[in-house]
Amino acid sequence: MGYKAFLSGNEAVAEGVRLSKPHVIAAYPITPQTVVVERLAEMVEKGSLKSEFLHVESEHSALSACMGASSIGARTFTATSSQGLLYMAECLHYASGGRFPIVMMNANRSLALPWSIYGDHRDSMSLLDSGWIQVYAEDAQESLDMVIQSYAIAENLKVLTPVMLNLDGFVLTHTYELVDVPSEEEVDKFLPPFDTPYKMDLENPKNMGFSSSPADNMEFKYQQHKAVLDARRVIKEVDEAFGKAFGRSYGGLVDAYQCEDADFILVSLGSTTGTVRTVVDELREEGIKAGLVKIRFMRPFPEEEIVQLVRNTKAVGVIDRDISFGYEGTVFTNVNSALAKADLQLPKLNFIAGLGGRDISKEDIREAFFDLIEASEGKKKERVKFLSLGVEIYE
Amino acid sequence: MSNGTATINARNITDKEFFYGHKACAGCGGSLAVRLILKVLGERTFTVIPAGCMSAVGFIYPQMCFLNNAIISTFPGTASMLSGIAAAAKALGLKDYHVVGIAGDGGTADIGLQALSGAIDRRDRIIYICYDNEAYMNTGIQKSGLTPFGARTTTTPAGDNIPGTVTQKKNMFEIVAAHGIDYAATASIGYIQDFINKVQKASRVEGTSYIHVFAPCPTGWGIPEDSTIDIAKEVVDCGLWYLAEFEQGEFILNKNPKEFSPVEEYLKKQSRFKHLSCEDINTIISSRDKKWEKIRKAWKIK
Amino acid sequence: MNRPLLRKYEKPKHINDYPVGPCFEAGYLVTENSGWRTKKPVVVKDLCIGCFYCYMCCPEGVILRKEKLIDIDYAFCKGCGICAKVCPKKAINMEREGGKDGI
Amino acid sequence: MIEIRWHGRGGQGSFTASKLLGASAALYGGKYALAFPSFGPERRGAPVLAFTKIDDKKINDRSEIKKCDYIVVLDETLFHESFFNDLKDNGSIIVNSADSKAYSSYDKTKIKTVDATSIALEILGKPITNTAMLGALLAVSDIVRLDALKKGMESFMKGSLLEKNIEVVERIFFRMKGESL
Repeated sequence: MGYKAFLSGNEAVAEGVRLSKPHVIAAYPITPQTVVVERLAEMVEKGSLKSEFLHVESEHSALSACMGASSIGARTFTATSSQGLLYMAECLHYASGGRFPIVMMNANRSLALPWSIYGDHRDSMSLLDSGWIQVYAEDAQESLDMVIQSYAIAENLKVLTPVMLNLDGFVLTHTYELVDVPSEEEVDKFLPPFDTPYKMDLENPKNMGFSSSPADNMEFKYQQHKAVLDARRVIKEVDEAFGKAFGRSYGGLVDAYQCEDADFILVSLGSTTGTVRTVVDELREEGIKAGLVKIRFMRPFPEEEIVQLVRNTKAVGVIDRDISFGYEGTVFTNVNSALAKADLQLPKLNFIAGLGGRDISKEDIREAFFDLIEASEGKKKERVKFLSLGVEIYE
Repeated sequence: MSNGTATINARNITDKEFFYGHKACAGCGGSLAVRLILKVLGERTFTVIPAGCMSAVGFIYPQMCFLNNAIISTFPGTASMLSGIAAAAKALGLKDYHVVGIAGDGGTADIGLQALSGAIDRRDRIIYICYDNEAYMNTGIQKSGLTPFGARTTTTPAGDNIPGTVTQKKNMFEIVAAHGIDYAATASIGYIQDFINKVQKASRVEGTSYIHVFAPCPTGWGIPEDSTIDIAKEVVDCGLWYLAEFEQGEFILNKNPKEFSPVEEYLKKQSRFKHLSCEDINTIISSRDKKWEKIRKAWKIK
Repeated sequence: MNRPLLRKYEKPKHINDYPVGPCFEAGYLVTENSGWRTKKPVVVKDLCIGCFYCYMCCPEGVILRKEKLIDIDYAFCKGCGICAKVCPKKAINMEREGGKDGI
Repeated sequence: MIEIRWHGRGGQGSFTASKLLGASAALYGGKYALAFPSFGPERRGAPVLAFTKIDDKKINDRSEIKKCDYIVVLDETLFHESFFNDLKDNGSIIVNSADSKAYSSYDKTKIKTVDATSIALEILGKPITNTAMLGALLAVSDIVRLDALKKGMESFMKGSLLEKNIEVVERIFFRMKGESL
């Protein structure tokens, strides 16, 4: 039987990994991911997790080792954050192109310079195009559950694409909360052992990771694109099956809260979503029809789902813990593109918040909703607004 | 992971070829090294080759030139990918196999050094072989950390101001040995029996092993394509390369020439050294002599 | 089978005919290397003592051990001439393709 | 929602206290809880903060605590008058101090002192005051029942360490309950 535990996001991920039984774990420590690898090392030491644990000398090597292990059919896990994620950038593209179904936890953390160990999404967003499936968890329970789901998604033979599970640094990785930890038997039943014909095999040798000339290369890239598109259906199926097995499901690519009749919708991802939920409740009590769209997967991007959810609202806002300097937040770019393709004409505002670990308060979220209300009334608002800047910025 | 106990030689080595139909330049020393390594290790071998000449000539879809399992790694990731395969093979309970990486001088001494150091530190059960052709050949003959003093490359052009490469070759063998590695050796494709003996020995090591094999590149060195073996022998005979091993914390010299063949003759055969002055050649000779003085004093001589 | 056979390759017509990711059958050869050659090695059978040194030195692996003698897989020989150069008995001649003598 | 802020120095166990409280409330008190440290590098001796949020329903709001129900000060040197501004209307501060007179000028309904260090030294032999202050918080707040806290402690400690810390908690809890009775 499963049990209840009071765990941090990092520890919940470690429990999810233990239950998923990877053959090989290779990781390099970096704040705020470290607790995950510490817990996994403890589990291996105790024998509750029978994995080969590789103490690699860099993040590049961590992912490279996972690719090696995956290439002979092993289930693998790694975890990183921020500078480490960027250090393995080459391997990220390599792993998706190699179709290695690796699962990696990324503790979302700001990028230098200036140095910061605190949370934002600039690390994962800057690697949105690395070909990985990207999922963002809201709380510790979802973090644990999504480790297990991520293996089921990544290893599906229609997908065979690595999955990056993102947890907001500190706000999620270091916060303790109540978590249902499923039993090994339950997880074994849900997640069968990894089995693939596309591996190096002593009885059936393969050449892998090869070159291809311009005459074929684009076809391989098309396959990769199709696999991530196909993942949309697999993600929903896995989530439904998970719901049946464990009594918890998350809605697939997106989750919606109070959107049915909402006049004003904020789109957010990760742990910020919890704060938005709270504000939506408060505003509803005040008579304002607020709603929330939680993007769970940035790749594949839930464009149809978002269009459906916001179709009848008066204004849409997107909260980004990221900024593409000189333009706008990356989530906003994606949402805006989806709405434009669907010819949805409505005010769309981008709120940049929480960069470098700046707290995203309920007041910030209220401010965003009130900007949406004003925009829907025809008032001109900044299209890209930095929330809670501590200084004047007007010239 | 057995190879039997008998020494492998020209008569009893397997008929099977594991690196066939590749598109390396005619007379390529690196491709001969790969071919011989795989003939010694056999079909139950996982081979990792980083981006570089051997991967560029061996795996161009749909022409797959490795008959055993083989994969291209990232340029810096030869050793780390090997570690991953070795760990997975253990976790999956595979039996009787080898895990070998074959990387060039740049892939080993420059961009891949960090991963190699990590693998040796972990004592991962892998064989790492550096085929040294003394420059980045796949990209068109640029200087690497193993390009010797004096050599002209496309990034160390020789002219009135600079005599080609001004740095000394990194001492990979001793860098690796300094890790306390289980087994390391130097070799040359000019001394084939010695080389395959060492590969065979490496295959029986319980931890990490490293072999640094000198493998000339006719294209990059400006030598006729039929003289690869001769030049690889001559470099040992003139003392600019040596055949040695590192085992149980001890350096062992395998071949101690009574007399060296003339260094000038070795250099003059290669267009990459054509420009060297007498002074440059004297610099090379005196650093050779210094090295050998040290070797003969400190190493066990077999 | 000691060496892979040359196969006829047909370019895939449907995306599903491509391998899934860069993962393909080992030892799959679709082109020869014979065209790389200007000269080819020819063995003088009377001189060959079957020491197999040329066999060991060939970067292509195209020399075949036959009882005491050798044979050459000309489909994949690039004509580098290493075999001729290293032969202790000078039992291999490099001959111009098309029948003319070598230098 | 009950929101608690813990002040201590690195090594004194303020985060452990916030976690023990959260775990006891969530696992044995039928409530929901979040417990988190002041985010950042851990440095022994440096001032640190920890937070506990407790509620009857799932807590979604992960933003920082602005107004507290309780501020627990493990190390007296960290107390600052400005803490009163961080309290909710009915909120209060609990300070570890052997000198209650030093705080007599403040509103008595808003601040309590307790000599946790003496009790910790007597029972644990070390000036680690986190469990003592936890006992004090329980005595003034009734956030979780004493037996729930004891169960919570069992999941984090073992053997004589557990026994001694339970003794610390009970000693201070009953002493303070006695005072207020």
